[in-house]
Amino acid sequence: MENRHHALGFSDQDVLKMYDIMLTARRVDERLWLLNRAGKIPFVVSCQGQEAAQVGAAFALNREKDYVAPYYRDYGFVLAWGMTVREMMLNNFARGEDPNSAGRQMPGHFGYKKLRMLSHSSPVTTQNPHAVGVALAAKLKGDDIVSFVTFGEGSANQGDFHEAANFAGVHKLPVIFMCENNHYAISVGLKHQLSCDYVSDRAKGYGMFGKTFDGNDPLAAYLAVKEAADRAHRGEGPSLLEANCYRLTPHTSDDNDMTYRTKAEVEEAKKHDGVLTFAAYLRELGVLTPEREKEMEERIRKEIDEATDYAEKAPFADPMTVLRYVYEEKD
Amino acid sequence: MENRHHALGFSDQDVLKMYDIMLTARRVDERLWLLNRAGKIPFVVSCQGQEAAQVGAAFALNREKDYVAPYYRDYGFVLAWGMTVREMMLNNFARGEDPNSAGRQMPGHFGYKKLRMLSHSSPVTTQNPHAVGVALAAKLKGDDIVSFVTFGEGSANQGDFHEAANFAGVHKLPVIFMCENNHYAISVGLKHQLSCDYVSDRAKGYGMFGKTFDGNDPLAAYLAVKEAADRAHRGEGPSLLEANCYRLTPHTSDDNDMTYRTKAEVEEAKKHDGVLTFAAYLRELGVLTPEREKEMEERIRKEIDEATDYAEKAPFADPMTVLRYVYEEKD
Amino acid sequence: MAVISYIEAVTQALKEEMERDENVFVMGEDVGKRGGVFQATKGLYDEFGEKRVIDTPLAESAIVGVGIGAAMYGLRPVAEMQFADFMLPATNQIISEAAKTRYRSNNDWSVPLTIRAPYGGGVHGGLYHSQSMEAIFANVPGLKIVMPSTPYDVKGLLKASIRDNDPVIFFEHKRAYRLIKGEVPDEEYVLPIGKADVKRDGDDVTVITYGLAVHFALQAAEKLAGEGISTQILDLRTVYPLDKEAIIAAAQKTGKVLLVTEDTKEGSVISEVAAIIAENCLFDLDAPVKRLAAPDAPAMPFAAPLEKTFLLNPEKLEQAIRDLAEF
Amino acid sequence: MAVISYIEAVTQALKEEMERDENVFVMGEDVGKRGGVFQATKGLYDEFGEKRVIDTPLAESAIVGVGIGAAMYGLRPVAEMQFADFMLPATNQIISEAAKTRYRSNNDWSVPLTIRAPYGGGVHGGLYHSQSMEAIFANVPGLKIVMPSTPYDVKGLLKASIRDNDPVIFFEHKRAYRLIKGEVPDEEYVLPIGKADVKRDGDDVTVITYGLAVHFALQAAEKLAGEGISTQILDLRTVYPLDKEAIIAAAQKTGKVLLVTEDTKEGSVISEVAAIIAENCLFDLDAPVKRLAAPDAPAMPFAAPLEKTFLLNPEKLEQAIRDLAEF
Ligand SMILES: Cc1ncc(C[n+]2csc(CCOP(=O)(O)OP(=O)(O)O)c2C)c(N)n1
Ligand SMILES: Cc1ncc(C[n+]2csc(CCOP(=O)(O)OP(=O)(O)O)c2C)c(N)n1
Ligand SMILES: [Mg+2]
Ligand SMILES: [Mg+2]
Repeated sequence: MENRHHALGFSDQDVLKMYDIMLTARRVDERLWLLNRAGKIPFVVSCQGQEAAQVGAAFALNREKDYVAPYYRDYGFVLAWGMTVREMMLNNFARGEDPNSAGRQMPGHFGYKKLRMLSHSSPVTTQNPHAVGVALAAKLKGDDIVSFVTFGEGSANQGDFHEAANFAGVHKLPVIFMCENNHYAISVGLKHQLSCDYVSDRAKGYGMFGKTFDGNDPLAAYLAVKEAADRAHRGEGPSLLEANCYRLTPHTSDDNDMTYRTKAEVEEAKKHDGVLTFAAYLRELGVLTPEREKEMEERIRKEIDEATDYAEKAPFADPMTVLRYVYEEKD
Repeated sequence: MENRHHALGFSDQDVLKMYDIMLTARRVDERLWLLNRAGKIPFVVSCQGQEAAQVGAAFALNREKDYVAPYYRDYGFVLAWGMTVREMMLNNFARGEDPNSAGRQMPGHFGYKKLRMLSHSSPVTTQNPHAVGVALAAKLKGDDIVSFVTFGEGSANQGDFHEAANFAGVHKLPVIFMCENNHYAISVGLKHQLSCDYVSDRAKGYGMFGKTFDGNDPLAAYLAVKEAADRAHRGEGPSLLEANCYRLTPHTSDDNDMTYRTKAEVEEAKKHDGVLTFAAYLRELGVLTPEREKEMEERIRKEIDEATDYAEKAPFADPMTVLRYVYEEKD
Repeated sequence: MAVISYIEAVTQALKEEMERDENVFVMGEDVGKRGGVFQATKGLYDEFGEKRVIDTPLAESAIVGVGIGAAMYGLRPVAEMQFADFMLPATNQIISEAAKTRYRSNNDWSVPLTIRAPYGGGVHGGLYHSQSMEAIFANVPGLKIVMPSTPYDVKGLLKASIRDNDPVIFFEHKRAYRLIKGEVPDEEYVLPIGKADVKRDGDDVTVITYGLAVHFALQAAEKLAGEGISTQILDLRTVYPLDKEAIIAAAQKTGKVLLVTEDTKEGSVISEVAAIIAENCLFDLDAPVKRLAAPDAPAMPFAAPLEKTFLLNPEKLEQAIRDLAEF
Repeated sequence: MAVISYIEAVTQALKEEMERDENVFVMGEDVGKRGGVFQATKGLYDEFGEKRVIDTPLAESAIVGVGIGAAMYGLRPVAEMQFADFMLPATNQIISEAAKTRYRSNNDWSVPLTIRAPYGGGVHGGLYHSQSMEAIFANVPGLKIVMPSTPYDVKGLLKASIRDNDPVIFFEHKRAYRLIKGEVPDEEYVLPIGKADVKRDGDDVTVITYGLAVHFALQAAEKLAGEGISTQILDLRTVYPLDKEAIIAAAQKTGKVLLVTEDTKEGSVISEVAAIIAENCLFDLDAPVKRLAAPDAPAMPFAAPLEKTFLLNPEKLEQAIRDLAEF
């Protein structure tokens, strides 16, 4: 097998870290479903099947400076971006200490100013113009940063997608739009969402760079996002990237996906699962040894156990805080 | 000079009719400005520079069956579609007899059920999804019609443009989206509106047929719209057409275009004015003789005089009608 | 009479209207095979096929806008907004287009479109799956806004909405979907849009409300009856335009009025109810009009204890009615 | 003190704030070289250049959404909606995003964005260039809505809006732009958002209103003073959240209250004013609260005589005040 990561300038250590984060995201996600089925958390939204694209993308950005607007499936992304497993669990238990919203929002609605991560809401695609606004502001201030935003392929049909992309194109702003195409918008498949072959076919209409890549391959994601980021830094404007993924779980814990797709289809997709295929790649090259794998799994399990435990015991915000932060509170 | 219209199956009579309507639209428009400057009508919105595309398009559609949603500059189109000069003048004088809205709306806000012409409002691009809805309904009912809608290039940046186009693409509906690109959205030129070379570059993102044509040439317009209509009838779905025009007048009678463009630029554009160039073509071929031209100009002037006179004398709607037709009135 | 749930009433009304009139069709996100995320359109795809039960792209402005076009063509579309919170991208189509088409065309064109939208809190939906959106639209002439509380009203009013020749926003309380059950006649019936309904008669205090809060009021009234307090409950059913006569009559009857909404207070539809009473009943009142509503904060949080603080419940109503009775 | 027009007050406030704080910038359709279709941003492009006076594509949701992003980055965008009627495509960004960002992030992020929008009738604008849009937003916690009536208030409140750390919708009456002139101090000043202002003192009847109608009320009051009727005029200035204390005090003072809005009546912001009075002033009133508003029809027609019928004018106010005084 060809060593693809050395060619990209990654050390073995780097790709192990990449895999580590992908695996952590996966294991966190799996734990969330268990907690949900056990009645401990009321709701789960999943990243399974999209970790590779998310983590590869994060590695291509400047994690000290860039601004990001991840959407609700981006567990892999936000982990790579600096959110801790404990913070994720606090978020899923909706506890007062959750840095995203103190339990005000549903899980997966990220937002963390310390990490330059914009606050995400439920109505889809509203984050796209926000990311453009960040880029416009940075350009105005002369700050050399990239603004990165993600969304689903169903969401690419909202007006806000179009208006944001065109605005970024006209002003040649350093924005990376990354569509995580997981083939479904809840129950509605690609055929009833989109009439183009690729979401990235839309790039031309905004005069921007467009590219579709294998969303199961973190290195492909890295490469695409790196290219887009380099273009952005060189003043060549925004890019529209599309990660071709597959949603391995139901839409959320409230969904029954067997009403609109078959088990066979999901099983087929699982063969291409990026967490498995990237592990296979690393094993093949001898980078991921059985010992390393064992150590990783154990460490991650322990971290998730502790985080779950912590979050479960953590208090909710004081109910009277529902009245707070409607407007700025002046001391 | 090559005879292009015979090749398209048009008789000389046909193209004279085409020119007649273009000229009528132009002369009506010129009269409106005079009436405005004379203080007789408070507002004008103009078609000048877009007549060729509008009239050519109308000739490619079935004027007995198709549904249309023209926008506020489509004087040429609605004339070709069956609105009379008198009705246009009633509209511009905002009289009670105006079939479009009885003076409720501003001039140029067309709508005429008898002519299968949808009611147009001021917020731009809202008509696009309506035209898609008409096509969806016709498909549901098994009616073999085409739904035709126009809008400006600035308006092509509204979310509704995107959502409507994608919807039509997904359902392969018989809709023709014709963008009248007149290079300006009020004061904002192409460079600050769009980052693509052609509005029709966006067609691919909706899996539809796209084409840009010379908006000063009614035969080019005919050809493009005919191709789109044929595709629609064959079940090949929607098309995105772009007429490359130029707005020869200020945006409206409230605008001063010299604050954002030069006289030289407008003068240059006037050289390509479709009304003049089509007349030249017809003269060259001997189709438009000096006698015919004189007859036409005189007949048109007389028609406009009479229509103006009629409209000016026609009463406004009764002021108490402001309370009517908020909801259906049962007997 | 059969006893059915609130959501079954929705499904039955849709099914029966589609059977009755081939021009009726349903469109929205996940309304097809999936039967809607709440299962309101369950079974319709199988019965009527994909031509009349249309899964749309994820684009609310198009859903409403395409619905308007189809309605102008002569059909009777029923457009589903997956959650009322997500109808805001369609605001322009609703307010500028659907509501104004008849008026602006001087009665030439009309838009017989029904927009269904599940609203309301108490389902752990967090900020964006719990809101009441009616106040945003309850000032737009040309629209009608229906918000029923019982399966009986749901069925009769949804049918009326579909048959109406003007656009109707039909808000369904999502917490009521499975919680509220009630009798509906076996024979077909339609109820009038624009008419409030006295859900309980009483002499001491009048409660005027709508949606799930009607049930909270009924529970509170039952309890208070034991204390000798007699409560009249007026269910608005249509919140725009309001049934002024019924409001005035209900206020005059007891002279003490409690207005209740699950929405945040300032600018809610009960403010208009209060205004109507203030204009028309000054000399009939024995106590100031009181309003009970959610706090003036953006929306209810996801975390259970915070959600609970935000929400109405029968106890809050009971206390407010008692206070008024004792005034 | 210089006498300037209402629109000059807008331009001065923008210019001075841009000079004072480099984080302030202006964006919208035609705001650049053209200086805005009303000329509100006249001269700013020349002084501050295209980086800080940005002509945007024709896309209101993006204008607001991009403004939100820039505000989250730390700038203070002033986004112009060319006409208030055309802000509806941006409703989702305004209500779901701008208004809720601070709350949903538990005070982590904030959106110091000002949205300017010319509203109001009397300019032959027809259905879609004449509307009052405030009621659509005046029920959204997290937003502030300012609607000034005089050049002095415009300047002081627009500056306050730009400096405010939360989103503010700043509605400017387009008929007032050139019609209304008034004094403004030479020295810099800022006025408080959320405070109503007594524009005229009086003992017999209280008029509560905002925007251009304040001037109609002042004219009517002047005329009625000759008949011995003394009118108090409270200018709301901020219509959301309302200044409850000032409203209650104004109502109590005369016991006879006329509420006036140019908007259609049902569900307008004066309904909330009526509700506040109904809740708090029952025993202070000598007459029922009266509302004067536009008819409940979609919007004012273009044709001059129909527009006139639809609109308020000083005579209508005069009559209504006199009726109340004689009650
Ligand atoms: C404006 C809006 N409409 C509807 C919804 C309900 N909804 C939540 S997720 C979703 C599907 C999103 O599909 P996609 O964009 O492909 O993202 P995915 O969930 O597949 O990652 C829908 C319809 C919403 N959140 N926002
Ligand atoms: C939603 C909306 N925003 C703003 C306006 C104000 N406006 C009217 S026409 C216009 C420019 C339209 O440009 P374009 O679409 O290119 O059409 P053109 O007038 O050039 O034919 C604008 C901004 C509007 N009518 N609707
Ligand atoms: Mg998807
Ligand atoms: Mg144009």
